Amino acid sequence: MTAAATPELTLMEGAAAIGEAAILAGCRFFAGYPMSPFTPLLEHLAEALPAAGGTCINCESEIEGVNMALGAASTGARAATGSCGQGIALMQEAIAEAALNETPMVVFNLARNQQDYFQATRGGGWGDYRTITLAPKDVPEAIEHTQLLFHLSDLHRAPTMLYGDPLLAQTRVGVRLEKLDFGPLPPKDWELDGTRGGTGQSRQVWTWAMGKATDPGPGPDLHWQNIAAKFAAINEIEQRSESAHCEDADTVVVAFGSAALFVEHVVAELRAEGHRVGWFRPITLWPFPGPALEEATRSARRVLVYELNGGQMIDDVRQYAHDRSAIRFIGGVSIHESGLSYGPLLDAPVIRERILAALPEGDPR
Amino acid sequence: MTTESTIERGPVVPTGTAPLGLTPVASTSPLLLGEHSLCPGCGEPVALRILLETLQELGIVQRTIGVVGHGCYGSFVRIMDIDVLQCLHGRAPSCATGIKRMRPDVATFTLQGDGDMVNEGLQEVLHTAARGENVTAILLNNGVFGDTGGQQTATTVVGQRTKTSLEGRDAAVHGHPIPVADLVASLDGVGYVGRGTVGTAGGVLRTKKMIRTAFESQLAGEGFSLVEILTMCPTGWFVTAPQGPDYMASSMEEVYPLGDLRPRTKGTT
Amino acid sequence: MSTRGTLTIDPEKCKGCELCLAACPPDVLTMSSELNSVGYRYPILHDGCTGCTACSLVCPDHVFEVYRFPRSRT
Amino acid sequence: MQNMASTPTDGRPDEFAVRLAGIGGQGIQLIGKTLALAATRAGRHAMLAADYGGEMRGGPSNASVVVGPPVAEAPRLRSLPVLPAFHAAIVANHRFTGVVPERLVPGAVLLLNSSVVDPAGAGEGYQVTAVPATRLAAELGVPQAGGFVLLGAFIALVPLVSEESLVEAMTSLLPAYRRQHAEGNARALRAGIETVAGVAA
Repeated sequence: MTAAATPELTLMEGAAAIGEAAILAGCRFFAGYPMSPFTPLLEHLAEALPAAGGTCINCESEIEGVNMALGAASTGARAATGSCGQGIALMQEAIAEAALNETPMVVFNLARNQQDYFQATRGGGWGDYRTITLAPKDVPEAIEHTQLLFHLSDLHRAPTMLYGDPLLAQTRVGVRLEKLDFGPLPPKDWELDGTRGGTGQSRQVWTWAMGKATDPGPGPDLHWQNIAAKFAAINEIEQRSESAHCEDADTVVVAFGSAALFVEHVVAELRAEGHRVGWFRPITLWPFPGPALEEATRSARRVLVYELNGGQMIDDVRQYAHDRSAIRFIGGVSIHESGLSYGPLLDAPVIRERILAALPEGDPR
Repeated sequence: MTTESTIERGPVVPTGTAPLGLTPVASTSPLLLGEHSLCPGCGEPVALRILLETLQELGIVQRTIGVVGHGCYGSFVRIMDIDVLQCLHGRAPSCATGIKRMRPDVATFTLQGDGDMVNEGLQEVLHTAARGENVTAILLNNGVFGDTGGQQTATTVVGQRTKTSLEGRDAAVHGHPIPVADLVASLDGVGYVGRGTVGTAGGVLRTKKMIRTAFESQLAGEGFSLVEILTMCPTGWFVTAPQGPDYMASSMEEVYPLGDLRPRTKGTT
Repeated sequence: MSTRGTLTIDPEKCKGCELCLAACPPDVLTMSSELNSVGYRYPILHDGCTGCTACSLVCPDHVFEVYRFPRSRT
Repeated sequence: MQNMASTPTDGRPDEFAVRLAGIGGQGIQLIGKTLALAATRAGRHAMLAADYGGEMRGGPSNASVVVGPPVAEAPRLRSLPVLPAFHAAIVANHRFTGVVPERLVPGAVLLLNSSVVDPAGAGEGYQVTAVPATRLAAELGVPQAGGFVLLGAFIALVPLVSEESLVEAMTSLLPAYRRQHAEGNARALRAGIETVAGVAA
């Protein structure tokens, strides 16, 4: 082995790669509270963000962290926060607040144990809001999604969420860190910079959007109608998904995040053995790629939903699958003994067995 | 690591079986149902043991409810033979308030770390104290989030290295530590506040006495009581287990002096 | 050094933290050269224990039980 | 159901999977990172999937390392972060995994830290090598470097990467406040190689 060839790839832990991607995207504020497996992202940014001219705060709790990020974002800076499980639950109030006062920021949800699909897509905040949520299946895609989310946040003036998990956070792989450009963005003519006092043109960031006495705003009724209409429009244009082998598939397996990586691996193997199986993966958890799923399951007699929870995404699959009676749940709750990661269900041989068990006898004919 | 000491020592004494006819003057608490899984040299199991011994000596084991926060000490919930509510991170004093209001005759205590009490739940402990709730809070202070690998907390002392302050806590960047016991001691509604350490045998004995005083204050209805216990976390401090007590004394005890911060006024300490 | 007490030591519970060595007033505890089943060295007792319980006070892993000999035996 | 790998006896599979098993504090994660980084810097696809619980010292600490083909020869690794098969295993401590970790293919290389693990428990069907890593590291005056003794022994058995690339990777992985261990770790690595290769210094 001669001197190391110039390595085209850099070995990075998923959480660190996400941190670097956020810096590449221009993130200059991050606040977070330690909670496994999200903690390595906080640790990486605590070191790397100040070096990039930004600020990283190891905050006193998740409620303060998300509100620090909201404050930073209201000045026009690209800001982010993150956590998982209970920590994301504590942040719901502020995520809804940011949706309704139109403050862009990115929330990194590096979930643990169960796949918190409901929490990410239904949220627990208040008012008519949704949260654009991208769920990468591996570290390279997480690097792309992180930068895309900062773009979508600014484009739609709304908080967005990266949905990751313990495998994504803790696995190290060789990656390429490249800055991505997603095109032009509207100017931040709403940002607070403290210079408009006394001019009669002073600004406000406020969910009620009452404006100023001299320049009244739409007020809560009209403003929240506009927000609802905004999310309805986002629902149409920001759907993303991926699928393979579905054209002639009589069985389609639906999964998201790291779980989809395993399903992809197993389906490729079953295809090689002659089974007519395909897979479908929502990349955006919200907006859910309903029409694409309907198309992908057109020829399917069996739609197998594989999730690591008691069955959550299956609710959306039921809304859109071509034939609802074909839907079967093959996932389940499966927790690592430490209570910090996935359990034995996330394993290729187990998934293979569950798919085969759902196929008719003698498949392939 | 120990170097081979040069002191001339007597012969090795067998320690496999107990001497016949003698009862031990010190042994494992019967209220421990199993082993904890914490790091070598951790101070938290020592704090747990003297807490359980105090409940036993006060004869209130069947009249006690514990409320445990989130941290390495979470592994005690499984092994302490006491009625326990495992509550959410930082919320123990609030849950303890609800418990004590419903069962005023039951001794109620919280078991929390510095991350739990001084980061996530600072609001809870200050309001519970100011309300004069008749509960006892036990704070295990090791200056790091041990459970997630050693990040900085609100009680990390200036200059201390952690995973989120790798060059040592810098007040200009990370702010100053919060001496929560002193804050609580300044509030009306408080019956007793003490701060002890488990770094030395003498420290363990004095801390155990503080725990007893706190529970006596609670049982006498004198309001909120708090015992802050400095505990070693060699893993989080980037030191070896034997270095834990000395490191703690030189770093934390300088910022958090030991003793009764708020002696009992009504009863006798 | 008069021996006024003794210990039982459970090597399997020990995690090799050595806190007991520094705490022992008569300094009669040293670490074994053998390893327990997990791979940790554990304390061994030399003559001169006073039964003062310092080791059991600081031990995080309940390795010690302390006994005191009746006065007449010294 | 293999991760597309044949057994190691008839030549190494293109994606070679190693299971590292031990307890927190033995350096399992560091030697896993070192091996994966050395392979990446040699222009190969590599992956380290960490598998540990809450405790940092004394708790279970396992890792899976995959050393794959040169980046030019494949777009990405096929292996999943949870592997169905391992072609080798390094067992620094058997408390949580037993002497033979799960999913070790027949004929796999099984390297045991005989200071703690009893080689007799390995049974037949594997290429077993026993190295008293904990004792060797203590004798070298670097008690915390037992993991690198094992890593050195491993690459002598399965030359996935060079000793030089491992030393360089290890050194770059150590944070500033631990850099003083680099020299000792390198000596431990060399000692590991020599115990297996039987080559005097």
